[in-house]
Amino acid sequence: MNAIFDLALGNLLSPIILSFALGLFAAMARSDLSIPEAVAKGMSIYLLFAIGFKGGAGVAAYGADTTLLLAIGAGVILSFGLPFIAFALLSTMTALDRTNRAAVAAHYGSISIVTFVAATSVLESRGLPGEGFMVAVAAAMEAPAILSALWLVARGNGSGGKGMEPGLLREIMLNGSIVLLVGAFLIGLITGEQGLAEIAPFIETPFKGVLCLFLLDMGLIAGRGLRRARGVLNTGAVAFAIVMPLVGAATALVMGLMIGLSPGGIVLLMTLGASASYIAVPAAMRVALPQADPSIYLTLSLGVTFPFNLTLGIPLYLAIVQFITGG
Amino acid sequence: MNAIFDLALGNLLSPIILSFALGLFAAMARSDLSIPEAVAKGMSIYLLFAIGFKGGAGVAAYGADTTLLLAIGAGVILSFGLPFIAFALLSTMTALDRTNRAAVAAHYGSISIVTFVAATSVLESRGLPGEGFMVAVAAAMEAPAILSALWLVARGNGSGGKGMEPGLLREIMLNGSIVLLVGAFLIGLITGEQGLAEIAPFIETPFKGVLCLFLLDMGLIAGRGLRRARGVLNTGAVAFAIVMPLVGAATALVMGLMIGLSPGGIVLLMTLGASASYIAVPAAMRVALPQADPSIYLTLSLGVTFPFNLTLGIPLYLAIVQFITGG
Amino acid sequence: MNAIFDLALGNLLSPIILSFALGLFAAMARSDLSIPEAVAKGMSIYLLFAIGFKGGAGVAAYGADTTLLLAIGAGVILSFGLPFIAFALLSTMTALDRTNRAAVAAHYGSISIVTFVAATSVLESRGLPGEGFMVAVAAAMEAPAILSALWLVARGNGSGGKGMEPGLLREIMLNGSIVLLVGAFLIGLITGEQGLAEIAPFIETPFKGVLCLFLLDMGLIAGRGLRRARGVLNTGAVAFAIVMPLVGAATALVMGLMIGLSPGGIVLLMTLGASASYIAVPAAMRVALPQADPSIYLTLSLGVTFPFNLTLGIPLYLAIVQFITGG
Amino acid sequence: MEIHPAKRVEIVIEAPLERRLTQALTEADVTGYTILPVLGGSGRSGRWSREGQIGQSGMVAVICLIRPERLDTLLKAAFTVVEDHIGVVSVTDAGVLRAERF
Amino acid sequence: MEIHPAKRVEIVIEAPLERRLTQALTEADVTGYTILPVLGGSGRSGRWSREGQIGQSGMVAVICLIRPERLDTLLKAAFTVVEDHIGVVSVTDAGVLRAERF
Amino acid sequence: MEIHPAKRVEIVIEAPLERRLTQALTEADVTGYTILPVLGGSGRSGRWSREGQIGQSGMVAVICLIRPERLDTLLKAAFTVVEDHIGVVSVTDAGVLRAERF
Ligand SMILES: Nc1ncnc2c1ncn2[C@@H]1O[C@H](COP(=O)(O)O)[C@@H](O)[C@H]1O
Ligand SMILES: Nc1ncnc2c1ncn2[C@@H]1O[C@H](COP(=O)(O)O)[C@@H](O)[C@H]1O
Ligand SMILES: Nc1ncnc2c1ncn2[C@@H]1O[C@H](COP(=O)(O)O)[C@@H](O)[C@H]1O
Ligand code: NA
Ligand code: NA
Ligand code: NA
Repeated sequence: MNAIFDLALGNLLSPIILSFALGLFAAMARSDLSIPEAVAKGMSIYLLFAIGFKGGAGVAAYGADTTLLLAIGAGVILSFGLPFIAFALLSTMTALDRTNRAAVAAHYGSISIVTFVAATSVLESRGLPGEGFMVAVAAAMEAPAILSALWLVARGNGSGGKGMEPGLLREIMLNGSIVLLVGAFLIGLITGEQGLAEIAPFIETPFKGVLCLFLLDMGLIAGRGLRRARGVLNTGAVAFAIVMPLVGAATALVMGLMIGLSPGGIVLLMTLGASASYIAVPAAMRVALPQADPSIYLTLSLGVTFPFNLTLGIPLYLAIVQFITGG
Repeated sequence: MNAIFDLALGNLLSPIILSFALGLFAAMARSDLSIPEAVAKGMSIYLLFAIGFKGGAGVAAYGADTTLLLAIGAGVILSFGLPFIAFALLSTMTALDRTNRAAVAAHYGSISIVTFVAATSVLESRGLPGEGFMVAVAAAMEAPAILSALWLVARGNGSGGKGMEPGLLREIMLNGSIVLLVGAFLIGLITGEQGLAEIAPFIETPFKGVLCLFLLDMGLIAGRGLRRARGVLNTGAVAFAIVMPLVGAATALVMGLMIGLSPGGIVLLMTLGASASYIAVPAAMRVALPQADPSIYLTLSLGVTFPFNLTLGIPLYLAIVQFITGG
Repeated sequence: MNAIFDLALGNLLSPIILSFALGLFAAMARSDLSIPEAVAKGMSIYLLFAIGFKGGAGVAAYGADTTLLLAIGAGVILSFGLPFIAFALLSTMTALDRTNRAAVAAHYGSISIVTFVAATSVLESRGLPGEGFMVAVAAAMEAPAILSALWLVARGNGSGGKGMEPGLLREIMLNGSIVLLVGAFLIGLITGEQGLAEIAPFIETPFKGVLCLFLLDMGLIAGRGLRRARGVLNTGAVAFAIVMPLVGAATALVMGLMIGLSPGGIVLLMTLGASASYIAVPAAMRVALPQADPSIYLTLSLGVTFPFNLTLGIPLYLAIVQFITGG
Repeated sequence: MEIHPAKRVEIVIEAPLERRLTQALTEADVTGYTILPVLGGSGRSGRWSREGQIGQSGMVAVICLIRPERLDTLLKAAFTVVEDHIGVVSVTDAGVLRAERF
Repeated sequence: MEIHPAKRVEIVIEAPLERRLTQALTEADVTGYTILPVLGGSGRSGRWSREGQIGQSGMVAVICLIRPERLDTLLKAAFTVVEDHIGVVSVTDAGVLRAERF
Repeated sequence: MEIHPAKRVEIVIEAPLERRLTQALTEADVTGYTILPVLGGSGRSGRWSREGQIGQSGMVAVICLIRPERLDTLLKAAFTVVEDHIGVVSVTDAGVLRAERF
């Protein structure tokens, strides 16, 4: 227990988390500090490219076995399944209508790549890196949750969504961040260690620093969202946004143990299960479920669950895995 | 004297100053070379974050004593006081009306963080680094000058400004660059050397290069301003923009010696005293003193004083301090 | 022959080319992946600055002789002359009207700096760097082709262009990328090795990685262009876009041998001759030859010739030079 | 200079729907439009700013100049897309300089 | 499709005043507006371009669609902010598609 | 509040011609205009988007508020630049709040 606490504290006092906190504070205090949209998008492209490439180069270096396929399968199952758990929890914990419940559920089935990146970064500094292919698992988990959510709405006599609009599925699968992540993974896989050596000074050296500035921006956005959401969210919804990541992480833990991932890999799968989307899914929801209120799902995902995972969640998942695997 | 000249020449021929000169030339020649606003803002966020973080980590490493408080006090006094000197000088040297004099005075009480960064960079390559906490002094000097200027206008039977609009003070204090600078300083202070080690490849390695591109942009902006200001500015005003930094530096020199700063620290305080704002203060002036003409205060600050400090000022301040302290 | 093939394959499987292919794929598949305009422009500024500076520092380190002047002369002649060859080829291979032929010809006389950068990068990893001053040659080749094209149109009794509008020549010569490239070259020349040492961590270390992301964007743009151009372009035009670079490279080969460039330098001159502009010239054409159809010249230059040079052209030029010079 | 009567339609719509809107316009044979970026705004669904967004969210403004007799076609096409979503559609009387252009 | 009469007010104002303007509008119960970025311009106080600016300077365009009878309230609210500053306010007759929206 | 009659001219033009257009306007003594960025569009010469562009291509929208009696001067000046190029020019009746401003 103490170990968890120490780990959490060490994590909290890293430049990465403090940058997020700075952004949160600045937004709450209504400072005009802001990072231009183009720069933030540029940083996210950098992070996706770097993380994908490193994952692919990792697989090229250490090889992949059936665990790779099993892990991707597990990820897809989680992404399809977690929305149902989330939907059920929301039904008991909140008074949200069906459409909003489904929309929120989609976010929690999908993943937050920045949370994943932060977990990778923590694992590396603890000398416990996960499998390189976990990046592919992350990519595979982005989309399925959206289908579950649409099905959940459609089942409720279509009162909310118009079902699966033609072209939407293709749009979701070809979402920029999925294409970039998978593409960079493949480039890393093909060019291997030699390719990594060529561009390592770009994708490894400044990585943590860029992550700091990116999280500063995430803090600003989350803070602005929270400021606006005051009063909109009740205790039930906020409690859900803390309980659900724990449920997701627990489910992922079981699956990770079953398919025989490394300790680091299990922590990453838990992080994926616990994290909630705030890029791909919100955009898809605006098209597919326009009646759902963005201020609800964005605030829960970005304003509550994201900081929770970043500060308490990841250290907790790591401590649990270390406890179980005796690491 | 020769030493000053050599130093100035060495400084002039650094990539940093030459990049500024390139920008100046390109703008004067009406080239369409331009750096996107978002990229320029991204670079300034990087520079503020890096300089703040390094300052904080510096204080964490070497500790802070009462000099820290004295230095901040000295900075605040300078920022409050210099506008009065500037106002008086402007009254004798130019025919500007009261509002414009006050607006210009506010700029010269406040500081230019890029000039400060350039001075840091020069000091480092001379092996004469200033105290890490000078970053905090810089942050503390941004705002007070604005209050002095508003008071100067209000005293003149309110002919110009509407006094202190509610919310303006808060806005000035929570100005993005102040929040980022102070926030990064605190993050550096908290995470200390370990934090610095983590992100040094991001905030130290490419620093000078980013500064080059940033100064290229500053050169472009200054050049465009100068091109537009031809004819607007008379000799008196231009002379003020060269005399005032010398007065500010001299005042800062006395205070720096009194409070016992290191030679590097004194040079930095002189640079702060000598430099004039072109980010925080202009924005505040548009709100508080809309009748003041931006083309006057921006051209003086960015078009004359900024290049003067960069090329001649900093080497001069350094040489004076070396002469006095026998360094 | 096998050697060429191996080299081409090695080149194809580099992260740089694969990033381009990823962009091409994403655009073809209509993914919403996109790099913000400001970030792309920021990267191109970085690349121009870095390549110019390195070229200048290279000349400062190894000196320049008459070959420098001869090479610039050769470049200017190529840029003036190639449009005439291109115009003649287009007359026989396509049914384009005079204005469009002239506009396309201007692109092939001018150069693509990114292709040049990619060639530099390949040469460096083969241990065959070209002369530093080749950057200056590249800059000198940007503009002359435009004049040839305008003359070609004017000769056809002015049916298309309005001749040389006053101010246009100045605008072309002071084009942002030329000013930046030449300016950075001069800064590198003046500050020499010491300047390079100061900012090398910025302009050398991350260079290849930035090039990857930049080519990703180029792939996206080329792919979008190709998607839109389906049907617009016929076989003749596409064939031209592959034949012309070979003709340009062959002409440049002869000139490079005549003036005694190093093997690396010859490859670079061939690359310059083979490459087609897609930044400076299109903008000039919109002003000078507005009747010419951008979708024709952009698609040929960016959609066909650019990828051809990147994937097959450069390895081919290198292999030929190695064969001839027995390298 | 001769000015031809026209209607100027301004549609403020969520960015993820931009492609759908321009597609609907094209299908209704409205092939002239201009898309402007939007920094922020406020409406029935509250206030937002582009800086508070990640990804493709935010809004855009689509401007169409169209012959008066074709206005209804355009509005119907736009409406199918805008219907369930936040945003506004406004119409102004205008004139256009080069009639062959629209 | 039914079109409801409205006024379209376009206010070009300095960016540092944006927050004050939208606050004044909100206080006057004008809660519908859209903010567009401005690249540059020219007026009595000369020419400027966003590229020649640092920080939060530059201008924005705020567009309000409003019921005709509320126009005066809006203009008065806007005027208190714009008064001392550079910028322009223009008004056009317009129509709006979904009246419940404003 | 008093509103002075004006014309609102909106010119969508290629970015490389922006400088030429504002110069022509200035020469015709039209010194009030605002330039907005354009993300994309479609017209007779097909569809384009700023994201599919490199360099200074793309378009901008120039907005001029002008006294009605000066409209023709403005249109003539604009036309000399726009003539051979893609783009549209539209005119709307408008009112302006501060007449001394234009
Ligand atoms: N009356 C209005 N005038 C101008 N823009 C509006 C108005 N109402 C709504 N908008 C714009 O449309 C967006 C969505 O509006 P709404 O659907 O009312 O939430 C807002 O964020 C504004 O950008
Ligand atoms: N007549 C006008 N038409 C369009 N925009 C204008 C006009 N006059 C001024 N502006 C805009 O308002 C800004 C400030 O104008 P001014 O207060 O006249 O200096 C200018 O930079 C333009 O962006
Ligand atoms: N009818 C129209 N309504 C609005 N914008 C238009 C219209 N026609 C053309 N445009 C704009 O002007 C640009 C060039 O049009 P065009 O000259 O017809 O190719 C297009 O890309 C649009 O941005
Ligand atoms: Na999840
Ligand atoms: Na000062
Ligand atoms: Na060429």
